[in-house]
Amino acid sequence: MLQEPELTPEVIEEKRVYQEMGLTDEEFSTIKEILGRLPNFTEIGIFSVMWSEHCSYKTSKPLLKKFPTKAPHVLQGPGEGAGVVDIGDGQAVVFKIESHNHPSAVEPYQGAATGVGGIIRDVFSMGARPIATLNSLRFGNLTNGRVKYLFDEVVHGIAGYGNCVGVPTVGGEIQFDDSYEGNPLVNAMCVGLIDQKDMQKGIASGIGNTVLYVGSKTGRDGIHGATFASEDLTEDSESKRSSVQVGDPFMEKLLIEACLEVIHSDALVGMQDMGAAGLTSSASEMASKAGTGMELNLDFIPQREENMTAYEMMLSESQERMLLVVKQGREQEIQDVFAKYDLEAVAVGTVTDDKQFRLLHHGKVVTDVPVDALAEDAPVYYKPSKVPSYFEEYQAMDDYLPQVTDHQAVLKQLLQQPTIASKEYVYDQYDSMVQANTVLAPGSSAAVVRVRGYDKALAMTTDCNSRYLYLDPETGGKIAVAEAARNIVCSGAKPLALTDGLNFGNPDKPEIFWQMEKSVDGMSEASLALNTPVISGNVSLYNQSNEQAIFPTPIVGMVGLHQSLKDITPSFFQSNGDLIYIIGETKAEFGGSELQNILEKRYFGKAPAIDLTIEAKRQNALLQAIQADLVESAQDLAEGGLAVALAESLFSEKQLGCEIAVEGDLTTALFSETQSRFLVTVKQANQSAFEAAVEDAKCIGEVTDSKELVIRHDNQVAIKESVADLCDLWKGAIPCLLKSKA
Amino acid sequence: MKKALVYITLKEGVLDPQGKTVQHSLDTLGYAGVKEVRVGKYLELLIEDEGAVEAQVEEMCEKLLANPVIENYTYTIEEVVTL
Amino acid sequence: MKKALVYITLKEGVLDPQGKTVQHSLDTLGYAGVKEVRVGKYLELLIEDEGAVEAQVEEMCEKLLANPVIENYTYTIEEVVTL
Amino acid sequence: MKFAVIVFPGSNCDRDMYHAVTDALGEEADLVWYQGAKLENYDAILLPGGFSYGDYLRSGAIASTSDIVAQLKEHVRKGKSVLGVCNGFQILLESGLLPGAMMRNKDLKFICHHEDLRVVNHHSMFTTAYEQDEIISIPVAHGEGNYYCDEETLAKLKANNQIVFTYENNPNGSVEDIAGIINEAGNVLGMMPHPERAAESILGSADGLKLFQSIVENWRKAYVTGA
Ligand SMILES: Nc1ncnc2c1ncn2[C@@H]1O[C@H](COP(=O)(O)OP(=O)(O)O)[C@@H](O)[C@H]1O
Ligand SMILES: [Mg+2]
Repeated sequence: MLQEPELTPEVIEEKRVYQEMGLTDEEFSTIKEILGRLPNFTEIGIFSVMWSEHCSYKTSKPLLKKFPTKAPHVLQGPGEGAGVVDIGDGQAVVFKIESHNHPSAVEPYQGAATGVGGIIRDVFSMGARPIATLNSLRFGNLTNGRVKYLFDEVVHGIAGYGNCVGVPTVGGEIQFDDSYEGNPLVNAMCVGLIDQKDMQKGIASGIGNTVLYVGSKTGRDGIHGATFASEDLTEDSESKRSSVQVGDPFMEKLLIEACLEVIHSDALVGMQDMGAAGLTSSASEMASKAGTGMELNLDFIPQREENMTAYEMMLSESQERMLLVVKQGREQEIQDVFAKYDLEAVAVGTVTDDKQFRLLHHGKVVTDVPVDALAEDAPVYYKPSKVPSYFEEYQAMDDYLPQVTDHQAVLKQLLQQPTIASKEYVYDQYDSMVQANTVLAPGSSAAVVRVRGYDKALAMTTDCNSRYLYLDPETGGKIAVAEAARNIVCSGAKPLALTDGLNFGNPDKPEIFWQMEKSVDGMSEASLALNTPVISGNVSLYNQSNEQAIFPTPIVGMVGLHQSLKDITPSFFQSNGDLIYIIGETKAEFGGSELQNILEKRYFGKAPAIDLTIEAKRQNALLQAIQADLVESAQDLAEGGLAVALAESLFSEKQLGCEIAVEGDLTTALFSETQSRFLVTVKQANQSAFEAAVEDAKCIGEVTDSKELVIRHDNQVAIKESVADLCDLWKGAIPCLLKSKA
Repeated sequence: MKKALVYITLKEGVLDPQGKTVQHSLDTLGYAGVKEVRVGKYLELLIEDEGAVEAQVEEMCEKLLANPVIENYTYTIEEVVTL
Repeated sequence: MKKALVYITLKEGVLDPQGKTVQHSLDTLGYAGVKEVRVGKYLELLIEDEGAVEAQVEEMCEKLLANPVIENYTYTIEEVVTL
Repeated sequence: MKFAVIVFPGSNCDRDMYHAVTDALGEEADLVWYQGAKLENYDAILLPGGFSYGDYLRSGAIASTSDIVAQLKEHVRKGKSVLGVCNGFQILLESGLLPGAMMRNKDLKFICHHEDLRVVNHHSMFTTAYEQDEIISIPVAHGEGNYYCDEETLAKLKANNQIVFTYENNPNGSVEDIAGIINEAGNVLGMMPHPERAAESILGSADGLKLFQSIVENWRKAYVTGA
C-alpha cells in the first residue's frame, strides 16, 4: 500500500475531512475545545470511532438508562465485557449478545464467523469459560438467490468458527421477512461459567503497570468497522470492502485456554478484548474505567503488514487480539503462560497517572488526548421522536379476522413456512454437544446445559417476534421478553436475567427513534414484571438498505437456572395416555400472525395483547408444577398457534399421536397467536394435583400411540393427519426452498 | 474439450490463518527459511468446447468459484488432446 | 528470495466430493458444458535462498504439505525480484 | 489403569474424554500437553477430538508431525492401546498408524447428531463388552469424516477383520460405511463417532461407555495378575 502523506490538522478542518469519518461540525468543534487545539489525523480518527454510535451509544444511551439492571442476584450489570449473575455455590453465569449485521451483509461467512469470535472473547475476557453460544438470525425470503447465499454462508460461518473453538452452539432462532432482504441480522450470544472469585474486569489500574498485547498481529483489516456499523447500507458498501476481517478460530482457541490460565495469577490486573474500534477502545476504556491514563508505544505493536501508520494501527479491527494490564515487574510470569500456547505477549505500554491517552510512534507523540473525552464524555443525543402514521392507521382498524375454509391445508402450509419449519438443516451443522454438557440440544424451546459436578443446569434462549414490534413496538417489546421467559420456564428453569440486542433502522428518522423508545419501554416493563433484569446488551442501528428499514428487532437473550437436573423438561410429548392441557384462554388475535402472512402477504392491525401480571402468574404456576414433578412436557404457543404447537410436540423419535377437541371458532382455536399460553402434558395419575396447582389449565385431549394428529371440533373431525407426513413437510421445507432455482 | 486451470488466492492484506499456521509448523520442522505461506485453491475444469470457453471461465470465477470480496483468481486454458 | 508455487491435486480415482458439488452448482447456474471439476490446493511459499530450495520444497511436500495416500503434488520455483 | 488424554493446540474434546474416563468410568486419567510429555507410565493413550491446529491444511496433518507421535509409535509397538476419536482418528491416519485417509463429508457440511453404529467386530480389545452386530447410538460431529482407502487396503481391512464399527445410515460417504477401524495388531482404534459424548444417559446415550469398559477389562486380563 502506498504511503499517502498524512493530512495536516488545518486541512482536516478546512476540508471537513472529519465528516467522511462520521463526525459532525459540532462534534468537531467540541473536540477542538477539549484539546484546546486542532486534532491531528490520528486523533481525529480515534475520536471518530470512539464517538461512533457503535462505541459511544450516543443516541441509545438515554433509552438504555430505562432498563432495570439491578437485583440481588446480579453481580455485574451493563458496562463490562458481559453481565454476571449469581447461580449459587460460588459460581456465576456470564452472558452477552452482540450483532454483526453489516459485516455479514458484505461477506456473510467471515462476518458471521467473526461475530461469534467477538462475543466469545467478551465472555472469556471476564474470566469465564464459554460454555455455549446461541445465534439469532433474520433474512429476507428464501425465494431470492442472494438471500439463499447469505443464509447458507452465515450458517456456514457460524459453524466454521464455533465448531473449531469448541464451544457448543446450542440454540437460537431464524426468521424470514422481506424487511431484512438487503440487511440481514446476525446476532450471536455467548454464555460462560465462572467461579465468582475469578471474576476479571477490563481495568487499567496501578500507575506504572505494564500493558501487554496478545494474539493476532495487527493488519489493515476492518479499519473503520465501527463507523461502517453506524451507517446505512448503500450500494457504496460494496466499495468499503476493505472492512472485511477474517477470523482465525484456532488463534481464538489458544487465547481462550491461555487467558483462562492467566486469570489465576495475581500478577494480572485487568483484561479486555479488542472488539469494535480495536486497540483504541480497549485501551482507552480500560484506563477510563480505572481513572488512570495510558501510554502506548506503537513501535512495539505486532504488525502483519509493512509501513502501518498510527492511524491504521489504532483503527484496525483485526480479530483475536487481547489487551492485558499486569503488575510491573511480573510480566515474565504472564508471558510464560502464553508462551506455552505459542503466543507472544508483548509489552506495548504503561499505565500513567495523568488521565491522558498518549501514543508514541517512531519517537514522536502522535496522540495526546484526555482519556475520558474518548469514553465517558462522548456526546449524547436526544433524538426527536414521532408516531408513524402507519401505527395510528393500524390501531384504528377493526380486528382482523381471517377467513379459512380448509384448516387441514392451512396447517400444512403453516408448517412449511420457513419461520416455522424445522431448522435442522441449520443446527445439524453446529457442534451442539462438545464439552459434553448439552442436555437439551437445538430443537427444544430452550437449550439446557448442565453444570458439571452439581445438581443444576442452565437454560438459555433467544427470542423476538419483530412482526409484533412492527405493529406495536411497546407491546411487541413486552412480548419478546415474556416469550423468552416462557421458553425458559417450559424447560423447567427459573428465568434469571436477560441480554438484549437492539437492532433498528436509522435513528435520525423520528419514526424509527419512536420505535426504539417504545420497544425499550415495553421491554423494561416486562423485565421488571418478570424479575429478569437487563445485564448486558448491544445496539445496532442504521439497519436499512435502500431506504427500507428493518422491522424493529430487539432480540432478547435469556438465561435461567434449573434448581435440580430432575426439573429439566422436554418440549415433546412423552407417553401414550398423558393428558394434554392448554394453559390460558384463546382470543381471536391475528395481527402479525403467521396466518396473516400466508393469507395477506403483509402485516397490519393490532399486535396480540399481553397482560404482564397474568403472564408472571402463569409462569410461576407452571414452574412450580414442574418443580413438583407434575409435568411431562411443556411448550409455549407461538407462531401458528395451537395447531402448530401440537404438531411440533409430536415431531420427535417417540412416534406418538394425539387426539384433542377444541371449542368456539375453529380458526381462532387453531391458529390465533394469543399470548401467555402453554401446551403441557401431564400423567393421568397427576391430574388433580396439576389442576390444583395451575388454575387456568384446561384439559383438551390425550397423547395416543396412533401416530396421527387428530383435532375434533363440534363433534366432527376437523384435522386428521399422519404425524410422519406432517413432519416430512416441516423438515423438508427449508432444504426444498434452498434447492429450488432462484 | 478444454481444460481450465483456475488459481484462487487470498487478496493481499487479507489474513490467511491457514498459511500462517502452516508456516509456523514448517518452522518447527526445521524449515526456518520459509518466511511466508499463503494457501489458495487450484481447480481443474473439464469443459466441452462450444466456443467462448474463456468468457465462461471468467464468468464462473466471478459468480461462484472465487469470492471477490477476499479472493483474486487467474486461469489458463489448455486444449485437451484426446487420442 | 525464492517463491515456490505448489500444486496439490487429488489422485486419479479418488472421489472428490467438493469438485462434484462445484460441478453440480455450475450446472445449476447454466454451465452444462462443464463435465468435471477437481478441487485442489495451491500454495505459495516465500523461501530464503540458501541453496537447495528445490530439495527442501520436495521434502516439505512429502512430510507435510501433501498426503501421499490421496494426493499428488507438483511445484515450480521462481526467483523473487526485490527492488 | 491409567489413561493419558493428549492435548494438542486446538483439541477441544480433551476434557470430555477426561471426564468420560474419570467420572463415568471411574478410572484414572491425566490431561497431557503434547509438548514435553512422557507416555511410558500410561496404560492407554486417548487422542481426543477437536480441531488440532485449526484443521488447517488437512485435519490432523500438522499434529501428526509433532514429536509426541514418535512416543505414540513406541507405545503401540509395545502392544499398549491407543484410541483416536474424530480428530484423534485423523491424526492416526496422517501419522500412518492406521491406513487410509479422511476426506470432506460427501455433502461438504459439518454434521452433528446421533448415529446408529453396528459393532461388526466385537472381538477387538475395544469392543468385547458389546454383542456382535449390536446397534449402538453414538454422536458424530465432523466435517471431514469421509473415510477413504484404496481397494487393496480395503481388502486387507476386511481380511484381517479390522473394520470395527460401521454406520447404519452412512452420513458422510465413507467407503463401506466405515465408522471405525483398528490396526493389524489390534491395539489402535480410530473412529469418527464420539463415545465420550455417549457415556451418560442424561446426555442422550450411554452406549459409548462399554467401549471404555472393554479397554479396562482387557487390560486387567492382560496385565493384572489374578484378575
Ligand atoms: N442494549 C443494551 N442493553 C444493555 N446493555 C447494553 C446494551 N448495549 C450495550 N450494553 C452494554 O454496554 C457495554 C458496552 O457494549 P459494547 O460496546 O457492545 O461492548 P464491547 O466493546 O465489549 O463489544 C456492555 O457492557 C454492554 O453489555
Ligand atoms: Mg468487550
